[in-house]
Amino acid sequence: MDRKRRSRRELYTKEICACSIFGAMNREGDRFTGEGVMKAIASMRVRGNGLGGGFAAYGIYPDHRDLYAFHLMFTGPTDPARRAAKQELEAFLARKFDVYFDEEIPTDDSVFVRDPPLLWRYFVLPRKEGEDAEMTEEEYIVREIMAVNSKIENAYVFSSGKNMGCFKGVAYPEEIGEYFMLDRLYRGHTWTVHGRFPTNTQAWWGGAHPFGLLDTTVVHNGEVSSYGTNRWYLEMYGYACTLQTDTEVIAYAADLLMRRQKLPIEIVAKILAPPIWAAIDRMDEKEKRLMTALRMTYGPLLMNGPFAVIIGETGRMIGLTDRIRLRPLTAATRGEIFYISSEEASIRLISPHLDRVWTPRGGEPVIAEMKGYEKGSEESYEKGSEKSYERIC
Amino acid sequence: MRSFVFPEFEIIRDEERCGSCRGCERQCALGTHAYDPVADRLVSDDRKCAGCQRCVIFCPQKAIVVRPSPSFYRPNASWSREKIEDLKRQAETGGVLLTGCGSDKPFRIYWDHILLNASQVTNPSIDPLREPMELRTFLGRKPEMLEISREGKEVEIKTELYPNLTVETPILFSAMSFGAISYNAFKSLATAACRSGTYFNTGEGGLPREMRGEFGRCAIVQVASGRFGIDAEYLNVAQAVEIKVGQGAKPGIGGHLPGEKVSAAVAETRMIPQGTDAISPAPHHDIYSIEDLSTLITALKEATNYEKPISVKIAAVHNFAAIASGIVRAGADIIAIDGLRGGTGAAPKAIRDNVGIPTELAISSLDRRLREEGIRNRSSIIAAGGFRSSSDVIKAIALGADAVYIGSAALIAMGCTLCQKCYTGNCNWGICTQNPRLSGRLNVEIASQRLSNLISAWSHEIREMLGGMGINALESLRGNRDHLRGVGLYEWELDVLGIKGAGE
Amino acid sequence: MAFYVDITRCIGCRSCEVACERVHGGRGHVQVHFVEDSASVPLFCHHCEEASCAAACFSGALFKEDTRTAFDVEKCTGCGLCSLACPFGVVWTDKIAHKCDLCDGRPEPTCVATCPADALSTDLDHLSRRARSRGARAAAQGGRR
Amino acid sequence: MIRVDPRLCIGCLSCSNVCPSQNILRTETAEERRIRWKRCREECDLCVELCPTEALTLVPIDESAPEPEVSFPLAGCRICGRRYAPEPMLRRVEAALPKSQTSEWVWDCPACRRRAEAERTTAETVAARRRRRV
Repeated sequence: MDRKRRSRRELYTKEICACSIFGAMNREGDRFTGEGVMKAIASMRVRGNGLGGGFAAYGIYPDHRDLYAFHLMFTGPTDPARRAAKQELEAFLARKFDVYFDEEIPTDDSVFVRDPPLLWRYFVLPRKEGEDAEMTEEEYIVREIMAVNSKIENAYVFSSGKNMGCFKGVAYPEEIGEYFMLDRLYRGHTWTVHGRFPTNTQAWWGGAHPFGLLDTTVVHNGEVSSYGTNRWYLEMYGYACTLQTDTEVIAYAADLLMRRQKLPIEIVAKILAPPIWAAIDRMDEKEKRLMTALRMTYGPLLMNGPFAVIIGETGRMIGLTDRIRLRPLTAATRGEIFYISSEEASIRLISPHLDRVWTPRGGEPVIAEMKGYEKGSEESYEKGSEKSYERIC
Repeated sequence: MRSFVFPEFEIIRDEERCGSCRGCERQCALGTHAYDPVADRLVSDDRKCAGCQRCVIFCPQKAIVVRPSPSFYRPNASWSREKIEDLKRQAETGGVLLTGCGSDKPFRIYWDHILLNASQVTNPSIDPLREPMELRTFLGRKPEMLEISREGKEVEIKTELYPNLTVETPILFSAMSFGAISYNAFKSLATAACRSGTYFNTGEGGLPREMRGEFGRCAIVQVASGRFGIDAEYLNVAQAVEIKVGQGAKPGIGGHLPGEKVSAAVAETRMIPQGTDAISPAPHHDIYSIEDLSTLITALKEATNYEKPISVKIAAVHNFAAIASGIVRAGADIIAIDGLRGGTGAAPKAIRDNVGIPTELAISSLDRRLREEGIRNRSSIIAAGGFRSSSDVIKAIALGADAVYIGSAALIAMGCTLCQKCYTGNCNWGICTQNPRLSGRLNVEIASQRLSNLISAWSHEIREMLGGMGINALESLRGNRDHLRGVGLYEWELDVLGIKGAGE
Repeated sequence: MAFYVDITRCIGCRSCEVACERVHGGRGHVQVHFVEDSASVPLFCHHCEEASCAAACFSGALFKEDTRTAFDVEKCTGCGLCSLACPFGVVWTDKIAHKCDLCDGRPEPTCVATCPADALSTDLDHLSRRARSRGARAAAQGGRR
Repeated sequence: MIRVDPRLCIGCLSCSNVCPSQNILRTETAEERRIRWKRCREECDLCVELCPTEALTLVPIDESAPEPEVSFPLAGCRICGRRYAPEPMLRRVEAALPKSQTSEWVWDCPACRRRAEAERTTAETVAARRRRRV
């Protein structure tokens, strides 16, 4: 069936999966290798089945901190098909971006992974011309990434932030870590990891998590039953959902709400996982009005069904579960290190003595921020501290 | 002139059981049954029977059976009995054939070809008896985004919100005017709507003055081409105003309430002389284009101080999605679409059975159109026409409707048996009549109880189905075609509905 | 239309009662009343001009139609108000009111057609003519009128 | 079921007559007339529609409500003393009579009215026959 017809019937296939997630951040901004997180995620091997794993690492490209790092994946049945996709992509990039530097992403070929695609990274700056000059850089990049992912066959941008990168593929996450040599080549201040258990066997590299747009990445354990609704709402705002995963819509929703609409994270959490009406009806007038307005306006972005996510940003890491808390999430601190994980045991494995361990309540975000983190209007945050927000008004 | 038409029904009375109580005689306003005092038995005239089954239900001895008459013309695939009899009736009367209720023609009912999803393993289903399950819905324009300012922990919404209707369950009562239906039926709808946290629509007959105080808070008032019963108070006492452009049962034509049904109370409410025909013209004579509609929408918003959402009701016809998109751009906060099987109190049979498109396809294409244009959140969609059960409702919502209007279903809850004789004004069930003797049969307290029971039953079923899908808020199902699959549908139908085939 | 009775001719045979009952399914509207043993009189509905039965009827089953007091059996509920309102006690109720309908649909009330003594008539002139001729005959025989 | 306003009911038995389900029971003794509405589940409304005084209302079934019952002592005939009708019915008839008529005869039973009428109309004949006999 041709593509046009598919889109008309919206014959999207959504992949269903369960997963392990893990995140670690050094709130002082000190960088560390991926070795620890690889060990932690490996301990949750039973939560995955080897059909997907991935990492998002922040602070790994200090030499190119001002350039957008695009990680590209060229899939396709044969090598020539991948090369052709690469050529098409590079022609596209040449039209829209200034490419400062590009290279193949180094991999350790002694690690066995199934059917690896051609992986390449480009360090670019947007070249906005004509009417596009009015757009912000971020808008421009999002639009062009959407164009690549939906129009250029076999080419997928799977990482596009500054001074950060996603690494993912079809294998157990610790194998992916070894394949990309994360324990040797990269040092980051924030790491999020994902081990995947899809129920279908046709796993593909693009479908692995984390999913990222600009510097926002999402690792996600769950199944969003509201996928269709979320998707149509996001499509109205120009997001092309091409990767067929729940995680993608969460990432786009986070992008829409946090980056484009500049809503603070507690508000975004209340949009993705709002309190129930019975609770809202008991709130005081002002809070009730706010919650009602949020649910009224952003009803289609309510993420329904079980999920636990870790949203990563430069300098910030957010953990969130669905509103009736159907998937596990544990947070912990040890000194300046902040952990979020599916299981407490995995944190204890790499850091046996913790200062504090707790289980956040359903729908209430846990937020870790780096010292000196400033973004948008959120200066009022208490710097470098973790909070579990009971109420936000 | 002698009628050459067979009686439609055959009345069979079990003489052994019949106790000559004459209940049937008193129940039938059409004079079908008569008591013969000499023989001390009841006799029936099949010709007068409309098949409303009132006598059958109320016969204490269960002695009566009314069934379709077995008489037949020579079987003919082209000339069905209905076609032959319609033709004969026209030969006898020389007039337009009128009928009531929604179309009964065997057009494909897509609801019956759509299946719902349920959770297994990867996604836990939710038990609605133990977990909250939310059906609350807002109808009206939503902002593109909320702008929020923060001062420490103080959060303020800077975006101005548009007025919205809040319904506790996505089921509203469709427009049925006082005049078309009896006062008691009208009041039953109003009472049930208020009790169930939903809304009733006044239709084009105005809102009787004494009902305004109590029932204004759950009323949607209609402004239609006849402009009956409209004053400033009427507009302001309600929670929303609906401009009726078209009706699913009779797209493109107006309405006609015969003078016999214009009783003193109807006359006062509609602001017309008693006993005169109330004729709603086919078009609004001040709307000849989309910009005229825009003017009327603005005028109504002015009249209601921008505090009420304005709805526009159109019939689903061939190119309606484009028109609806224009209507949204003209400022409508709610689009009500009435599909092919929408009901009516009186409509020419030829129009009812031949004009329009099915609601299911209409919802899907309207939702898609508004999404493609990026204006879906500027307007809510209320779908109407042929909703028979909670599963129809939930499928409509998954296809993209925000809520549904039920008309026939509500009438059936009150006792209607869809005998299609609404236009005669002799409704034995006291619903579609202004005869005080007949309308008195409909007890407001009992009928409203039946209606709120219906709403509560459907809401419970919707909660069950939602829970099965692992969804605990209705807004997460809206437009979520992922949860629908078609069976027995052609490729083009799946395309229009935007759903996959079962197993795909 | 009303009944006129020539009491002097009534022979108390009760044929009118029987005829009426036959026509009205066993529930007659005429009662022949005997005063001592010297006179008999059939009691009929008078179709009063100001019918108190119609005034008392709430359901509209009894109503004045031209000169007669008509009865619509469809509307009757058998409440019995009419029988209490009849000054002559000729309307009675037994689940339904029973009242003279002048044998609606027949050319002549059955009781009139039946009376063997020709005591009944619906035509006042008939009676008065007869009374006049009786007077004339008596006068011719030299007797008192 | 049916709710009865005992202040309005006149005991005419219309409801009982029209009830197809025989749910309105009547008991009549020489002294009084008693009517009982069974807790009926029908919503046929006929008794409500056909009550001359609008004393009845159809209300949703309530198992705990008592079955309504009213009783009327029968008024006695002025002449023969036989008790023949509930007093409220007679009052209603009296009120309904055309103003031009006298109304005290209402308090006579129909049998006495017939006798009176018969005696009145035959008075002359009877007198004449008596004379002849004498």
